[in-house]
Amino acid sequence: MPDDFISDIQDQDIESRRKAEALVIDVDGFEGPLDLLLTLSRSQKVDLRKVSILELAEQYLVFVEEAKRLRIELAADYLVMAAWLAFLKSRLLLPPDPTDEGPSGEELAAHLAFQLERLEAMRGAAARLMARDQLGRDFFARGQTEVMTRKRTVRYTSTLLDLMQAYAQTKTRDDFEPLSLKRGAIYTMEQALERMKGLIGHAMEWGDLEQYLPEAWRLDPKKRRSATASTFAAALELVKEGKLEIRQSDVFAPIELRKRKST
Amino acid sequence: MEDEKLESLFEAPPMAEQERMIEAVLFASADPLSTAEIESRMPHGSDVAEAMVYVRKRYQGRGIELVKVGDGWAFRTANDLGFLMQKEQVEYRKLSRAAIETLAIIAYHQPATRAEIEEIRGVSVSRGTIDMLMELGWVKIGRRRMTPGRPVTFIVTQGFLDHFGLETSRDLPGVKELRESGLLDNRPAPAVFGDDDLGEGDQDDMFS
Amino acid sequence: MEDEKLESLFEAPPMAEQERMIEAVLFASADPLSTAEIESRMPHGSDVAEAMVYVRKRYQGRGIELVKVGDGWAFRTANDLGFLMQKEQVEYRKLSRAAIETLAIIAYHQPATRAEIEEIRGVSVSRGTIDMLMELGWVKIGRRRMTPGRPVTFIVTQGFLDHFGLETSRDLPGVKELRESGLLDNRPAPAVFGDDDLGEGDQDDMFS
Repeated sequence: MPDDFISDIQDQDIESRRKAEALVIDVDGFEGPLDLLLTLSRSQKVDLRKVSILELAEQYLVFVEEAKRLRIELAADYLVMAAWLAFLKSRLLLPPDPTDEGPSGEELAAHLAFQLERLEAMRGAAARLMARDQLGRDFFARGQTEVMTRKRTVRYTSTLLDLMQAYAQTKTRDDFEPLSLKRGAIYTMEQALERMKGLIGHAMEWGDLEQYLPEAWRLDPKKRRSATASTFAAALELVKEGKLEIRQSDVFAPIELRKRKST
Repeated sequence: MEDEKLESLFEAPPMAEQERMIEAVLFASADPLSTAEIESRMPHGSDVAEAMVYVRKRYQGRGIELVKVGDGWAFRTANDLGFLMQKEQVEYRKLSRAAIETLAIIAYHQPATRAEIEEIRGVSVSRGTIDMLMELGWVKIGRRRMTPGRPVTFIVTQGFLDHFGLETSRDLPGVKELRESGLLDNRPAPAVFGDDDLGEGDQDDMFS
Repeated sequence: MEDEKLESLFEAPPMAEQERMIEAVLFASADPLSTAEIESRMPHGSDVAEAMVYVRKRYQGRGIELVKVGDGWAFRTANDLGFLMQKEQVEYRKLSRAAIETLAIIAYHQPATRAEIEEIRGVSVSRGTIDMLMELGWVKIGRRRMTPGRPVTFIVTQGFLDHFGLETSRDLPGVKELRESGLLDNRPAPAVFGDDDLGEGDQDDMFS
């Protein structure tokens, strides 16, 4: 008896695990979060118009949790949808806040229901379209071209696609070289190292890393970011070489540098 | 006076003769020809539109039928006889689900922008999907939408209608019901603060 | 008993139906078909020889006629209507790369001078290329540019818009949209571009 009981539990366990995994592994088979929601909504076995969005949000969040637990990596848009559904859920559950502007939870839920219904409708339409009789499969065009006279005119068949591709190619030629121009916003570590080597000779006192950034790189956020990273890397390099000391008093506090006192 | 003379010189052939001519012209072309194209080949004074009615009637229920495709006309074998033409069948590359859905969305919602297609499918349109539909000759670029950014729109082609045996895109299966139930409306999402931004952090924003 | 049942299961279609089938088969076939070949495609028990007599009679005097070609049968347009088919004799060709690029640049940058086209393409534009585009009726001369030398500019025509299925030249998708639709993928390595262009001469490249 106990044996049976244990094996029973194991069976159940395996089965439920398989179920969960099957759902999650299938994530590759879904065409995005809306598609997944549509699939989940079918489990409610009601007309799409009557689907409970709250329940659906719940199911989706469980799904995402389960995927996390199994360490399945979900694409970003699945997580974005999860965040949105969590938000929607809270709106649907909490009493409406009169000071809150924007659409109500019901409005948002109604739109989601509309999106699901529309996606399903387009799926159906696509299937009906493909089920139609098709040229070259079910009905046919004239199989023979007529050659009756020898008069020839040349007709050029270049399409808009050809035209666009041609243009794209001429533009791509321009685009290729400028890739190096884009490096304009990148301050290399070599540059930083060069600059630091010239400056550290005078750094007798602790000084903020920021002041080592070149003038021109301090204002533009992108440039500043690149220069900060390179200067920091260069500083580490110099510390390794024994030429510099580095310290930071606290997390996110300024990083400070000074010349290493010769021993 | 001059005109009258010219007129009589180029008197239109009798209707029966016009029918024969239309048969011949359409028969020689594998692609649909527009009424204007047919007219340009017919003798001066022909009434293509009228002759077409007779020709169409003549071929009704035959093995070859006259079908209307967009603003063009073509002879096609009758749909119920496809089984005889196994040798002529063309192998079409099997379309992906994404491609089929994208095609359907363009057909039912046209003109449709890329953003609208993505909104409906809830997933981004992969590179090459629209490209492929254009290469198949089923989708082409329509007018730009007069909204900010003036996005390009996509519409289906006569080749699409021809391939699926549709006279116009109003004959798409179920299009009337879909329209009536509001499922073809372009209903924008209710705007929630920051809702749109959730996914798309722009690089430039990140750094400022 | 068994045999009789089988027989009735595969009963030959009525003669009128056989006629329809023959019409469709001959219409769709790329080559003339012999009686035996037609028979092999038809349902069991069909009498092709007899049906053919009816089909032939039906099309007598029409714009399309059933004719014997060698030992096969084929539909042909009636001999007396050959004059309608002259326009059918069209040779289809793609534009050369030099021509399509030049055309694309004019379309995207119009009005464009020859010097501007050359600047964008990075190679000189032969006289013949622009002449050909003008002959095709896709490009015409615009206003002169009010700069030293008052160079001629080129613009695209209504004929161009018609051919490429555009409402206006503003409907051309931008570079960003081209990239999004994947049209900038599959691009050859830059080195290949360079080499290619160096070799491209004047006139000759038009039809390459």
